[in-house]
Amino acid sequence: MNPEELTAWLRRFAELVHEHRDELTALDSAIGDADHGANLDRGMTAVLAALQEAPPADAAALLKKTGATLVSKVGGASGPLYGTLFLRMAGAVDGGFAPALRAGFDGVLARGKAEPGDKTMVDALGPACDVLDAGGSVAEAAQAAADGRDATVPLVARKGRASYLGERSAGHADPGATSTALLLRAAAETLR
Amino acid sequence: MNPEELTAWLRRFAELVHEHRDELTALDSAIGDADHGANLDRGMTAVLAALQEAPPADAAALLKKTGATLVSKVGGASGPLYGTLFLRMAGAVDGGFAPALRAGFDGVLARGKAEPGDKTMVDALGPACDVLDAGGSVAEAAQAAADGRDATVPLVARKGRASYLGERSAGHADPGATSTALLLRAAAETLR
Amino acid sequence: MKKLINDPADVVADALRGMALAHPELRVDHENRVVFRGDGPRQGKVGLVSGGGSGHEPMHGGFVGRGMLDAACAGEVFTSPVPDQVVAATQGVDGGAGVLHIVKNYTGDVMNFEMAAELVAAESGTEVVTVVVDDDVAVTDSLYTAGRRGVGTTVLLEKIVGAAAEEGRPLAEVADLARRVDDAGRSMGTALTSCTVPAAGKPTFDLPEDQMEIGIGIHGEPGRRRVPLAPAREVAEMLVEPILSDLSFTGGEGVICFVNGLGATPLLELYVVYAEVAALLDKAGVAIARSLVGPYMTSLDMAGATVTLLRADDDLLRLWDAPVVTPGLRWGA
Amino acid sequence: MKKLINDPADVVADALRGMALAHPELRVDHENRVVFRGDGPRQGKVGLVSGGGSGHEPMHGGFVGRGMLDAACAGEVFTSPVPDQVVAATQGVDGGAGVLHIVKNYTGDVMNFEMAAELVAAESGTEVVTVVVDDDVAVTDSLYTAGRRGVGTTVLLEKIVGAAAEEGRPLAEVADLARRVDDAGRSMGTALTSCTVPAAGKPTFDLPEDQMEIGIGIHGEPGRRRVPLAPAREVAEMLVEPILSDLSFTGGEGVICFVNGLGATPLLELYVVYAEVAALLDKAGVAIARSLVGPYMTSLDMAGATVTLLRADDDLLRLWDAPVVTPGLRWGA
Ligand SMILES: Nc1ncnc2c1ncn2[C@@H]1O[C@H](COP(=O)(O)OP(=O)(O)O)[C@@H](O)[C@H]1O
Ligand SMILES: Nc1ncnc2c1ncn2[C@@H]1O[C@H](COP(=O)(O)OP(=O)(O)O)[C@@H](O)[C@H]1O
Ligand SMILES: [Mg+2]
Ligand SMILES: [Mg+2]
Ligand SMILES: [Mg+2]
Ligand SMILES: [Mg+2]
Repeated sequence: MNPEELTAWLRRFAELVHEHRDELTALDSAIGDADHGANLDRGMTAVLAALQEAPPADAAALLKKTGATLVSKVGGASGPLYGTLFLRMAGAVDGGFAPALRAGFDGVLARGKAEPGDKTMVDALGPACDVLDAGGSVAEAAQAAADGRDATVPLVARKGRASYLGERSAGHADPGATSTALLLRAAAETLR
Repeated sequence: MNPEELTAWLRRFAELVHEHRDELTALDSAIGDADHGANLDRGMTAVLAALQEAPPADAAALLKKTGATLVSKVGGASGPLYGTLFLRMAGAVDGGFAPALRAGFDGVLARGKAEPGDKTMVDALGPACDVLDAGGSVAEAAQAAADGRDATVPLVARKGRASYLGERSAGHADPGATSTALLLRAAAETLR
Repeated sequence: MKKLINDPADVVADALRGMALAHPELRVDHENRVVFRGDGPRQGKVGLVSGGGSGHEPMHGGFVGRGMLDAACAGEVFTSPVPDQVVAATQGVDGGAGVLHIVKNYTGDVMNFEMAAELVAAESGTEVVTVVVDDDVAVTDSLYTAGRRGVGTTVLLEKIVGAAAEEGRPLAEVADLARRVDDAGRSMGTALTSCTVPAAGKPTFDLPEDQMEIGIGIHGEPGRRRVPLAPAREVAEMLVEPILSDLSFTGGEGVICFVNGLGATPLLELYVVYAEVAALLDKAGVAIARSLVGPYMTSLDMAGATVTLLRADDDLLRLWDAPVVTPGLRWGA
Repeated sequence: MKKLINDPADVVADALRGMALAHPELRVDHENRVVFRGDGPRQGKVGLVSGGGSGHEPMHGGFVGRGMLDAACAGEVFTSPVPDQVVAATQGVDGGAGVLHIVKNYTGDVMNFEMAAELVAAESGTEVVTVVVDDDVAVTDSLYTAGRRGVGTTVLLEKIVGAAAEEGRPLAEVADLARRVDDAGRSMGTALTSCTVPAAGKPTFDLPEDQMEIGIGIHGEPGRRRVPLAPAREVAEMLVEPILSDLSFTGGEGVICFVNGLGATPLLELYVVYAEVAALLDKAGVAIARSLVGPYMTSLDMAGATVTLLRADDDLLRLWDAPVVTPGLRWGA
């Protein structure tokens, strides 16, 4: 993968996050603490600024910078998780998008210790990785992520702050799964 | 005057205050601190209890007990003012209602140092005293008090906490003038 | 009305019970609703008595203790205490050196304390001097009004004068000092919301989502004017400017700068306001010698803040720094 | 949204400026948003670092000072600080005796502090031990959740462990003590209103005029259940009962009883609640050894309160009574 297409992906993701900022915050208001939209918007704004300021030479450096920026600008649960996702992708990007995303996903699992069905971003990221590993297209992976997000609606959260709500967390999409679906949608729109 | 008719007057006043408690509080909310209804209701409830517990033998003792009870149960501006009104009435009740009320009024003026037109209870009490002194009936005095209350509406307050509002105090009846109009109305309904 | 209370009629009694239980070093006379120092009366020390309507906590009961008040009378919510309470407080703190009444300038407070002083004079030999605090520049001070309200300066005055009384200074000197502090202090406040008097059950006034009141007092009254909601930077200006133009604060030892929360405004916001106030004072050449930021004089659940500036000299600063041990203000011991 | 702030994006930076100006005895690293003791790092003393999202003031920055924290990291509102901040704080308090991280149990806080500890371990020889506070009985503690939230016990723990560190106790002992305090503390909270995150601009949830939430945390989240508004007496029961049935508090030296305001609840109401809590504890045979009543751990402008009980022994009480000199908690000096 070349830095240009990754930059296009990140740009598009930043755009989508900004557009959906209020929606992400509203979802996080329902079952969390109302900051997910602000968190990711702040993080991706910082990422674009960092990439602009000193454009990394290769894909790995670019992903590393993205991950590091998110870790140091976002905070909360999504900072370390999205940060780890990109940092781990950097180490596997030579193999292409699918293995990179899988490596990132493994990082998210290791960092957050969530399991599928816990009503987290894992529920959007996991299905997307599975589609890509099975040879599916990025567009199909994005659809899987969107379906994964939708599937979080009825779930009772078992990780993150939504878990404090117990049964009351059911009936709302998970904010992190929703932003992850945007991440994959941005990929489908920018990567081949 | 005999204690029975004074008791009937105070009972009726207590009733009217209780009925108009929310209205007095609403008036005090507009230009004061929203406690005039509660203050007088608490005070007159205590007065009735005190009179019930140990019915005073004569009119002077009854008025004194009423004033003392108001002083020690109401607080705020209305406690000392209504208290003084009744305490001073006690000293002049031998001459009848008119001179007693005038003496009470003088006490209010001495205690509060308000002048007519300052938008206080003085503006209801003064006209009532004038009517009685001129030989008018208690009913006529009550009407004068009510008119005095109405006349406070356009005034800009110069005494009490309504004065802090400056021009904004205009357009509302004064709570103390309103309760004083009730005091005279109770008199009209119970005294000959 | 959303409040963590029982019957609205019992709120003062209930809160005093809680206060007594939480602060065993105080002695609470529940019948008279007076909070006393547990170790008083102190022989030879001027007794300091204050009080007022409830709903301003920690003022005044929370300022009872070593180096501050000897007793505080708790009236009904927003209703000044009755004379009986003040008499009980005065007698209870009398250590033979006289008693100072610290009264905020509200008609009710002034009259009730006045009647109490008359009763004390008639009944006992206790010498009582009264000092009235009137520092709110929102109120035009003229012959045709009840005069300025007593607000934030009261807190600073009770601390400073409390330290002087603790030193054993005589009544006349303590009273002079109190007047000097009152003369040197000015305040101005703003409200973002009204507050709800428990017995009234609903907010004293309505304030639309995009409006604020400037020049409010501490009893939920509307202020002098209503303005569109503004950033803290501009709000600070609306509060500081009238204070600075009322009294010169430049030169000398600087000021004690007090940014006070009115009950429902969190400390996070008070620090934001403090930063803006400090910037304005810096620009005006006024040095901040000491500061106090927090909800020390509240107005029930009103959202908003008041700013108080007190022109300080070395004597006042030394008294400000002296130890104080009360539930609401504590340092040096 | 009615707040005394400037741009919502600047609220944390603005408040830190105000804090630095109001408390010259602290040193604020504005770039990293870390509040340090002005007299640190202290050689040979274990450094105590805490932090979390902003919006809980005075926690944590207001608890920095002698006898409590050495540094506090201020995250965005309700967003845990980033690892860089924690690294800067850790390095800044390192006096050669190691550093204790006091972390409230939220996924974000735990992960960010964890990453910081990894970075510190990789970069320097500073020994870091982490203690996670999880005391909220509203959250079912099981293998299938993120575990209990860290709430009110955090304040008590920072005070007690701060005193132990001040005494020069070694890191392992200080960390053990912290775990012991966490084990002995339990909390439960209620909200009468939601709160408004500045960047979100509107209340996190709607709560009808006649309803309240039981089992809330300190981030404006709804609680475990919604119930009709109840008198303080019944609310106290809903808070105290789950605490008492989770851990035995009878016998021994009694408890430290902490009634905390969530930001928009005035002290008057907190004392009413305290009176009810004390009555319930008395009935349950639980002695109150010490108490703390006030807004020490807030949730922006949320109206409500939390109750924390900490089972105390002589050692803990001695450490509780030891001097503490911070903007938020101060006594003995
Ligand atoms: N342990 C976890 N593993 C994976 N994802 C998680 C975990 N905990 C939380 N998340 C994700 O983080 C999202 C919340 O992010 P954000 O609101 O930015 O942080 P915070 O919860 O700290 O406020 C959740 O919606 C969820 O998808
Ligand atoms: N100086 C005064 N002289 C006469 N009446 C006064 C004076 N000050 C206030 N009042 C009366 O008292 C009324 C307010 O009483 P109340 O609300 O019970 O006390 P407070 O103003 O202390 O809250 C006013 O409406 C006014 O009529
Ligand atoms: Mg969140
Ligand atoms: Mg009133
Ligand atoms: Mg009043
Ligand atoms: Mg958060």
